[in-house]
Amino acid sequence: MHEKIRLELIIERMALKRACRILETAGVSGYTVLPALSGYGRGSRWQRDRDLSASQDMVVIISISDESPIRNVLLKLHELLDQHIGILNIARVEVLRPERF
Amino acid sequence: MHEKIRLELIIERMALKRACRILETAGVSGYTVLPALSGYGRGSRWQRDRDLSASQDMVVIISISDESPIRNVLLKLHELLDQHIGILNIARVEVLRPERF
Amino acid sequence: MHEKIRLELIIERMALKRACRILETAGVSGYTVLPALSGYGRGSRWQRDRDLSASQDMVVIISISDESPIRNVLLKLHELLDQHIGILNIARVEVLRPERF
Amino acid sequence: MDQMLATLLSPMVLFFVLGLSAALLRSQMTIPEAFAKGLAIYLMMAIGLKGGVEMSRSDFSLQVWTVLAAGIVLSFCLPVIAFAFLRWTSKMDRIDAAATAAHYGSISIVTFVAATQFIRSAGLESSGYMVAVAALMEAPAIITALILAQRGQKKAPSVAGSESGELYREVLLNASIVVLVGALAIGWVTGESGMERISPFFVDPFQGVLCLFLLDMGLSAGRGLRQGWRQLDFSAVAFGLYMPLVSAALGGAIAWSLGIQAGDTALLMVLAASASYIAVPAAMRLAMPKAKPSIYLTLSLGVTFPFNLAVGIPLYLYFANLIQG
Amino acid sequence: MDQMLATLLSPMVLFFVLGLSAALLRSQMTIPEAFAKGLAIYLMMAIGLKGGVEMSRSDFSLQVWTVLAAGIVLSFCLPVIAFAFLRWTSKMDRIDAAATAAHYGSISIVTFVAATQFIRSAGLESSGYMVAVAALMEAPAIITALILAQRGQKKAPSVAGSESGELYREVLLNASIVVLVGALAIGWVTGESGMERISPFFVDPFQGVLCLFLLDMGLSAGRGLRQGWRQLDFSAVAFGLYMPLVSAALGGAIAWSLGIQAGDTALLMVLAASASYIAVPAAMRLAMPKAKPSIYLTLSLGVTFPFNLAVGIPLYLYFANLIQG
Amino acid sequence: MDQMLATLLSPMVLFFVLGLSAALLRSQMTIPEAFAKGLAIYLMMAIGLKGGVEMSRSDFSLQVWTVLAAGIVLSFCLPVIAFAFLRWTSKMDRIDAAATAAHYGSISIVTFVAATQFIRSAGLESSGYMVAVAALMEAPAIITALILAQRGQKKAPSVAGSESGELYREVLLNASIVVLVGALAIGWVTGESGMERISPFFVDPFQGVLCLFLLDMGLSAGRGLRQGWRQLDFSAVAFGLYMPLVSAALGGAIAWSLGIQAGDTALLMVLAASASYIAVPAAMRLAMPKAKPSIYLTLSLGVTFPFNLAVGIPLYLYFANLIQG
Ligand SMILES: Nc1ncnc2c1ncn2[C@@H]1O[C@H](COP(=O)(O)O)[C@@H](O)[C@H]1O
Ligand SMILES: Nc1ncnc2c1ncn2[C@@H]1O[C@H](COP(=O)(O)O)[C@@H](O)[C@H]1O
Ligand SMILES: Nc1ncnc2c1ncn2[C@@H]1O[C@H](COP(=O)(O)O)[C@@H](O)[C@H]1O
Ligand code: NA
Ligand code: NA
Ligand code: NA
Repeated sequence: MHEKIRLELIIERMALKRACRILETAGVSGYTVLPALSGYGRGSRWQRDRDLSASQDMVVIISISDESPIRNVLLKLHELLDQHIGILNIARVEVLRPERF
Repeated sequence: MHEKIRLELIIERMALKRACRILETAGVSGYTVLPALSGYGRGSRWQRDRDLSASQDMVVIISISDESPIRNVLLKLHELLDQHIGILNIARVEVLRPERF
Repeated sequence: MHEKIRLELIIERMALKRACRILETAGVSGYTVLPALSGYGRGSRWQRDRDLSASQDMVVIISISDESPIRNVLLKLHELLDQHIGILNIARVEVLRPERF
Repeated sequence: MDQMLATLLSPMVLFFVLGLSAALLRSQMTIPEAFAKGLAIYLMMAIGLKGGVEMSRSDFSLQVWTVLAAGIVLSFCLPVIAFAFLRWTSKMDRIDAAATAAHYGSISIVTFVAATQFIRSAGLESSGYMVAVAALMEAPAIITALILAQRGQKKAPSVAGSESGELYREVLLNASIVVLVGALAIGWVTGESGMERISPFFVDPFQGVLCLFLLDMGLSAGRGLRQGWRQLDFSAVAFGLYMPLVSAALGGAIAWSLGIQAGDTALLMVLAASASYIAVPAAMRLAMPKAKPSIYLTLSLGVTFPFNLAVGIPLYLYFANLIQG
Repeated sequence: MDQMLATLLSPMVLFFVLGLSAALLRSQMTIPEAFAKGLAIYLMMAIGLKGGVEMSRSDFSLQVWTVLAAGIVLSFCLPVIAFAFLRWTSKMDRIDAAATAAHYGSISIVTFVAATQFIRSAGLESSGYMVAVAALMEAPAIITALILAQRGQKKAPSVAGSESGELYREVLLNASIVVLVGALAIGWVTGESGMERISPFFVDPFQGVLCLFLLDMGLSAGRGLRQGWRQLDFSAVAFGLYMPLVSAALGGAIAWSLGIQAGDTALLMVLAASASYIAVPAAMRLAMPKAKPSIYLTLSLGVTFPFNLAVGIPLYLYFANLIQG
Repeated sequence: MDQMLATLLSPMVLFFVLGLSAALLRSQMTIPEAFAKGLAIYLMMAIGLKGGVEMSRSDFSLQVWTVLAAGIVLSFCLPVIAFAFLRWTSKMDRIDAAATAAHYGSISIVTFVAATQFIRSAGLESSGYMVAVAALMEAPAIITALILAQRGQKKAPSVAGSESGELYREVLLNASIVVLVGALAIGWVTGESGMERISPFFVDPFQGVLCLFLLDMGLSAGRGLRQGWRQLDFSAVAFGLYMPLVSAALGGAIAWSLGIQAGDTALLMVLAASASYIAVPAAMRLAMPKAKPSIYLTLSLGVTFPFNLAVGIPLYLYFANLIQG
């Protein structure tokens, strides 16, 4: 097993493309986006089936990557999160096939 | 980067509101709920598109939080999981903006 | 709290059943499958609402388990991932009720 | 006999059989949940509107009130009978038996809708207010089941995170009651003139949509059977077959004593005989999370629903004709 | 008065009220997003086709061009007025006021559709090209709002990861503009003969589908109100009620000066008075992420939409008749 | 020529073009997958029912059996030709060529449906059993492709976690075969009397639903093209344009030798010429996971589908008329 970083970014759907551009530019090898159903934050509360405009939907981006592109990306994502709703966390994980990333 | 706790609670959808109330009361700063498609457990097996009542659906609650509200919440969630189907795990993660939580 | 392994397998939907069979045979106590919305990889790019055949959809399998069935399963999953699109990571997490797994 | 064959060979039943067969043959086909749920809401709006318009045409006689009351009483009482049968004949524990009993006291709106179609094609009439009876029979059984589950036990402590009122909201304000009662009221207020402009959507395509929905129900029932049958012993399966007959008999007796017309008698029998598989399972996860869905869902959707659709409805119709014809 | 009662008691409005009540009573019922979004696309296709076919029947007179231009000008100007009101009367900051103003300059296609139904049942006529006016009025308000938000501020640096052209694509190529304009063009090209074969889907069931969609909008509006009202002070709620009147007056004045027929006058008033709750909120998250959705969504969907549906439309219709009748 | 223009200017084709253009202009609009999948099931039910009812009206002559057999043979053989062309002219490897060939041997049900509409508006007739031919032609090509992919290779070991029978279930019991064959049988059994009550749902709105579905297909095709075209060299794109002509010629020759009527000849040509983009891509992920979807999906949905819709169908119709008219 080989150590990699798992980045998890919970971000509003309208900003998804922007986040993806940042990730791609930084050279992560891939990411997968999961839909969210509902959420709660400092005062806010949203639910997918209850908002026709879907403008408050959040999504979760998961990217497994080497440490270096992740370190690259953090500053840019920080900037994005100054403007858009979202939170980011990273953790160390182990993967099977390091050449895959 | 700053250390936080990532709580992940896989729980039946019908008990979602109860779990959320517990989290909010304990003072976590937020959570996001993801839908699940299907699952397998000790003998059980469910699939979203195959159950009209949706009474067996599961969801996943993710909450990134300080250690203290999480410790608060664990006992109550334990009680909830005595009644409702669900499993809980926590892990240490790093976040960018600690003031956010 | 007790230490367990959290396995996360991002895999194409068409191979989901195969992955599940492997997990079940190895004796994990359960898993939950989450849908994904879209993704990006080495050159590829997919989006759920944009492909009528859904043949490029990915899903995420999460399984919390003891270390031993996971170690059992890794070789078989490695074989599966030789054929099918997917990536796997594992991490150490803590759970409340060890007897549950 | 002819009636029964006509029923069995209607497109509705055949699409149900198609779904059931596909699931039993392990086809992977599914109808997306979001789409099926949308169809379900359509069906309830349509049936509510139709009932409301019919109600707007006639007076609210005393008889209507007594039938409404009878429906509520039936829904309250049937779980007691079902619970007794289950505890005597099967090895289900108290909680599972009570939860299952709740399903059989409540109703299945699709069974009701299918019955109204067969009643019409048999040349009989039914009243619009029977939709109101159906809506009123959804919830009371749940209360009885809660009492049955707790009788003799020490009072269960409330579940962590639960809130007073949440069960009541789930039970009385679930989608099917809101839409049925709401559409009934709207149909009643707007009457035929309001209905005219929306009938190309709510009346004409109704039976076709029902076919599509029954295809999905067949898929669900087949999957339930394939996965759940191991959890069901002989006595439970038998219960899923004789309980509708018992309930229908009771419903028929009440209808007879109230002297209502044949079509409505058949519908009351169908309501009594049918078992819930949408509203009550959800309520049970809230109210009795310890009860096992694989038991009550498989019985109600996999055993009783197909039985009623293929055998029950023509039978109840036959007897209703005999009693009140 | 009669007209207003007829409006209030139409199935469409009643289903909206049903959804609103259910949400306010905290019912958990929902209509799946995927299903509602499908219905929304259907509604826009239907209304575009209808408008296009009507346009194919008549010439493109100079008047048509002036009304189209008037719509664009209205959409550009209304946000300035709305912004001024908000900054004078409420404590909203510049960004929130600009974002809210964008909603009121743009339009609500469901309000427009409901109005066309009421206009028809009032025996008036409206023109097909009003659909084009509606489509053209969606976007300009967003540009004005962007200017208002930035006036006097130092130029905002572009958001990380943003791409030139993404806002323009979101604003000009969002689903509602693509489908409305596209269907309008298709209806115009294929004319009545093309429409004939598809009218059993796009024309006959239209009003029924609208009922189902309005049920969902009621649910959304009710939830918005329950969650958002704490964020709204008195002056904001008042704005949600008087701003449509101001806009309608302006729209009416323009229509009067152009001398267009009563039905079209009413529609231009409705377009001016209605506020967006689908296209503009999404655009605002891209263009002004700092503005708070709980303010603009609650106002536009929870306050102004119900107001227009129940009170506004009959009122505008009344005045349109007065001016141009 | 006129026929072709009429085809190109039908609402169906225009909605496809609308979706295609929106996607090429990078509009972000989407139709939710759950909704589109629901529509697809509706379309297959409708076409199956219609074919079944037509079959119930006529006898099962020997000719019917020979056409059914011819369809199966065609689906088995076409991949061999396609494979040969691809290996000669393009640089695709064995696996990609075999997977692509499977798509061209199988069929596109939407192309088939569009063709039946154009055939009818051209005043020709087609037979109900052609739906059965379509259903039978879905799967055989997959088997041929598997053989082609493995020829000369050492036997591939089975994929970890695979189960015997899973591919067969995916291929023979996928949604489109289950629904087409099931609805065909139901239409056949219930005949015109059963159809009567459900035709307001399955017959009247059919063409309109098709428009909505084609809008979604246009969006998918456009996105496929935008993302996939870099993976296609000139020879592959050319294959997507000449292969349908080759297949149609073969289909036409067989139809001619069997002496079937012009409408059915056109349909057999269309079935031969059309390429799968729903059922086969899914089967290929199971059976040949190494083949690249970006190649076969882009070719079949992005190149061949629009070609058939706009150019192919009128052309095949013209020749069918020439041969059998
Ligand atoms: N601590 C958290 N953990 C997980 N998700 C969060 C957290 N905080 C916020 N969110 C998500 O972000 C959305 C907006 O949060 P906020 O900006 O705090 O209102 C919420 O509705 C949640 O979906
Ligand atoms: N070890 C596990 N890891 C992930 N999900 C699980 C696990 N065990 C159970 N689940 C989920 O919980 C549901 C119910 O599990 P059970 O109570 O074991 O039947 C399953 O269908 C899964 O969705
Ligand atoms: N590093 C990664 N992290 C998360 N998801 C990934 C990663 N790489 C690939 N994926 C997912 O796997 C799919 C196929 O990847 P690929 O085989 O690299 O084209 C992508 O579309 C993503 O959904
Ligand atoms: Na009952
Ligand atoms: Na406006
Ligand atoms: Na073909």
